[in-house]
Amino acid sequence: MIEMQNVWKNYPNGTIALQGISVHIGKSDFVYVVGPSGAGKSTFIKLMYREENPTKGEIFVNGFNIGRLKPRKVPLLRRSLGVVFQDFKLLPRLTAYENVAFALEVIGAQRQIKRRVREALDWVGLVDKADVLPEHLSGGEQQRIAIARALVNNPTVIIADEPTGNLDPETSWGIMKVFQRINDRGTTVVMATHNKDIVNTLRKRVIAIENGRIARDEAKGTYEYED
Amino acid sequence: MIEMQNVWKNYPNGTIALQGISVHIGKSDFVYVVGPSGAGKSTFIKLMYREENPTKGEIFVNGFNIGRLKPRKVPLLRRSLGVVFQDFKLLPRLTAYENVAFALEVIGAQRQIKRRVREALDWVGLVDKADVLPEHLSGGEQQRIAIARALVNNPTVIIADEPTGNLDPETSWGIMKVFQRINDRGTTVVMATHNKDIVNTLRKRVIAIENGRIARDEAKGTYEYED
Amino acid sequence: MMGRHLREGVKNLIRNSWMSVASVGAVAITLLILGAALLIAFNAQQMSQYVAGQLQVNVYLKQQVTKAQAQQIVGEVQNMPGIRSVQYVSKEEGFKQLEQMIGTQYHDVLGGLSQANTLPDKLIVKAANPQDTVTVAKEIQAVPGVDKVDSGQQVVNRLLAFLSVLRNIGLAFVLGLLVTAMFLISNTIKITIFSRRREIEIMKLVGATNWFIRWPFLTEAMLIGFIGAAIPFAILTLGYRSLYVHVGGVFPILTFPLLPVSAVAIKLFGVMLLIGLFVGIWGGIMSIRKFLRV
Amino acid sequence: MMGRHLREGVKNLIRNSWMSVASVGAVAITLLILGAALLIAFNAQQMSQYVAGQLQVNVYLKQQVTKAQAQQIVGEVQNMPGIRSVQYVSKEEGFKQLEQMIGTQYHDVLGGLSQANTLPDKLIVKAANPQDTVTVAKEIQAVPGVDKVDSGQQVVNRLLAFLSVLRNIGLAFVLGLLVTAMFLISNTIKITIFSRRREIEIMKLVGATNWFIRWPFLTEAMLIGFIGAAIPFAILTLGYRSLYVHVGGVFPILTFPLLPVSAVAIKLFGVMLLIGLFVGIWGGIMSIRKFLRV
Ligand SMILES: Nc1ncnc2c1ncn2[C@@H]1O[C@H](COP(=O)(O)OP(=O)(O)OP(=O)(O)O)[C@@H](O)[C@H]1O
Ligand SMILES: Nc1ncnc2c1ncn2[C@@H]1O[C@H](COP(=O)(O)OP(=O)(O)OP(=O)(O)O)[C@@H](O)[C@H]1O
Ligand SMILES: [Mg+2]
Ligand SMILES: [Mg+2]
Repeated sequence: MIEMQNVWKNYPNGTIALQGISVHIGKSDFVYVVGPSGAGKSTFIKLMYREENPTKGEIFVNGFNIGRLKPRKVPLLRRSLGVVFQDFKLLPRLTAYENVAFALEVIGAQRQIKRRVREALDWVGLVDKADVLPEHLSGGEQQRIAIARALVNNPTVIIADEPTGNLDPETSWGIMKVFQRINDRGTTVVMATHNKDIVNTLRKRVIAIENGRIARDEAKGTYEYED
Repeated sequence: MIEMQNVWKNYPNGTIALQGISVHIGKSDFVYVVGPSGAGKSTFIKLMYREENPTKGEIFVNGFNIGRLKPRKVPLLRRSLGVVFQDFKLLPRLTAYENVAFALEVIGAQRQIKRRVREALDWVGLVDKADVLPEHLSGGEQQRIAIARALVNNPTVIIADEPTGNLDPETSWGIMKVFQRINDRGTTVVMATHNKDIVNTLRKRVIAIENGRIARDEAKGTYEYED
Repeated sequence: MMGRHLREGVKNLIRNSWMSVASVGAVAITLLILGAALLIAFNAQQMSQYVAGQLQVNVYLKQQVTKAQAQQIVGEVQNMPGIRSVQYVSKEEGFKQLEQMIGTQYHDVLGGLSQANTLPDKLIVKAANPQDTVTVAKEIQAVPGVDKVDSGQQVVNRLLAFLSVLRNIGLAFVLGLLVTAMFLISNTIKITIFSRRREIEIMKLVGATNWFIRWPFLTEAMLIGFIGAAIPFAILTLGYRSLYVHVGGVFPILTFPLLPVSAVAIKLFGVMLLIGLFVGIWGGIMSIRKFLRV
Repeated sequence: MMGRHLREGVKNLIRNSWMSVASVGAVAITLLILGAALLIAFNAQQMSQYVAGQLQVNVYLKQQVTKAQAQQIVGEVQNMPGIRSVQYVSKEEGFKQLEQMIGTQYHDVLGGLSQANTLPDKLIVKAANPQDTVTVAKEIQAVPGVDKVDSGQQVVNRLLAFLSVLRNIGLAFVLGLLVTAMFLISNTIKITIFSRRREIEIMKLVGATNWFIRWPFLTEAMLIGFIGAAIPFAILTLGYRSLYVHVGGVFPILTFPLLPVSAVAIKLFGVMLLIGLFVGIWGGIMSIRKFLRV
């Protein structure tokens, strides 16, 4: 599914965000990416859907060679993924419903859009906020719409960047149950998180990134960052 | 310091976010505001710095009568507060340093701007990111710049909306230490949060909001939302 | 799929109402000025044709030619190719016309001249095509009984030169306005799209293809262009119609005929719609391009 | 404090380079067209003054007046108030001028007229103020030895009417352009500010006063207006100067003098700067207002 070989990322302003990352994430794996603020988790994730291009190294995602991907093919890569962005990235002029439906319209889906969007909104508990614009939603509600959008078109890989950062523990566990269910159906889940409770309770593989390097990669790992 | 009497907030789209909130927060109190996603925490906080106007009820903050405040006086209210917004609200065209300095320039401070901004950046551990634009910072780094901006002009009240949502536990505790220190100097701290660890460890007054009502108000309270 | 894009375009236009009004306003007022200039230019061109149509050849007959012979010559000239009209002016009529032409300033001077002064008989000949005036004059010279032929070559040339200078200034101005209009419209579209670059980036990140993103923007740009062209077109056509009716189809002072409304309206509509629509779309495509590289 | 606002304005202009170029471009090209129209209008006004300055009164002296008496009358008229110049034209000169004036078309007709035909002596008088031409003519009528006075009242009136129609069309067009320029510039500033409404809201939420927010925007708008006025001013002045030098200061065909560069440049600069700067600022103030209500 996802394969990285000695990947480096230098940003134009000189920051070296990743320094030689090699990792293999198989089909229907469930992976937590943890690490301190500014360690490189988001960069690691952005490379997977080609928001950023690697400076060095090879990346394969769902059979696409990220470094050599033609611009025309990028939408195909992204449609095979479901991405929850750290800053949500909702379209401000579209309602909650329309934002979720957008991910289906993009792939040319015509039938059952209504049913599938309702279903996704139901997973995140926001059916009654369907017709509200993002700026009129609370922070956690916006985050849940972003999650619904990532799930709606049954992608083979879910990539989520701190999907519970703005959610209370109860709601967070609701979301984790959805992720678990989808993972059980064979979907790969990659999730950057700071939530020690979740990582230590719902035990999965943990990749710890520190200073742009993989510091730890454990199956059924723990958060391991104590105060 | 902060006084609310039977405050209601109906948003124009019909959502009733607050239904009769009465609360008193005294000088140098430290208050956690907790509650599920969409409960009304941010609305409660937005009323304090008059981003939103109450539909009904009286609010007094630092001696300002929020409901009757003349538009000309609003900047004076806001300058007496330090606010950390849930969505950061950094100025995109200004560097980290300039964003923090802006809060000082606004109050007409001329002297020692450099020293004070450096100091605030030091509290949040981002001195070396001073000259970076917000879009080139990680999520957690942006959040810490927002915190530094709220602290820099020594306000009498700090209002923070989920200030640790994008931070790892270690960094979060660093921020909490800064809040504690400032609170010890007599600054009032009001902080909406989902972080059960912090609330249950650093015991303070807890106001729980559910469905727009105060469900619980305890000195040295706990988070009390178990999964 | 086209249905979705059209729907989205209209929706954006409405939800984004403040910006839409500003854009439509900019396009409309630009095209209003351009349209007004075009109206004047069309009429000026028509005027120059009208004036050129007034060009004539004066044919002076020999003194010994009788009235009967003169009539014969008229017939002969009339049958030559490329002639539109021949008008016979006798000695006596000629004197009256001279008096009039000399006008007020020197009028009394002619008072001393007797009508007995022998003016020759004259034919006023117009060529079917004003440009052929000089050629026609040469051919008539060969007709027997003709003394002198005056095609007013100097006057013709001076007049045509003057008209061409006028036309060039007008053309330069209209072209300048045209370029301005195109620049301003594509600029407005550019700024509109610039203010929505984040949305474009988000769509790209969610897996939209470039054309999926472009179409709603282009329908929107097209609508802006269309409305922005329709408004000034309506204003100008109605304004011109009421002017036309008011002055009775003839421009006062200069007393030359105005172009009828229908003739002007079609050209105007074509030019304005073309600019409004296609510059809008072109500007849209060019400026979206920058933000699609995500 | 002003220092900070100026610094911030310049900084914004530079960091926001894409939008700045678009705004300056829109202002510049709008003012370029307006400026070109103004240049033509200034010269047209100058032309109409020049033509009006050609107005003259023809004074015909009685037949019996001798050359010596004529000189006396010239002196007398010259001493009257409101007279700019008096020119004496003898019978002989008068005949030559008549020949010339009648021109090519009727030239040969005059061939039969002998110079012996008694034309009167003539004075050509110009009023200091062209509008006074008719009044002056009446006063001269009273001078002994004067036979007839022809102020060409009809010609004067027709000419003045024609010029006023031309002036009105030109004025309407320039005014239209002016309004357009003002609308487009304030619209551009509006859109620029609209695309930064979130920033304004954030500043407001952090405790900035309205003026603290406005000033950097206004300096920026002022700079956009200034640069957007300076560019077309430079282009027009240089272009006009080279035209002026090229044609030797006289408009060809019409042979009337062009306004010197220096006289035009100041007016042009004034109008363009005024519009660029103040419309920019005004548009800025009006459109910021919407977003300050936070
Ligand atoms: N501007 C707005 N217009 C209309 N409704 C709003 C607006 N802002 C918030 N709401 C609604 O008001 C309710 C309370 O929102 P609020 O932002 O106060 O929640 P919150 O407690 O901060 O939630 P979270 O933990 O998710 O940030 C929610 O149902 C939300 O959808
Ligand atoms: N676009 C960018 N340009 C330059 N530097 C960047 C950019 N994005 C991130 N960085 C820098 O790269 C480093 C890693 O950033 P990244 O966003 O990957 O961190 P993160 O692990 O996601 O942190 P957080 O938990 O705070 O979100 C940080 O030092 C950050 O400042
Ligand atoms: Mg991150
Ligand atoms: Mg909130």
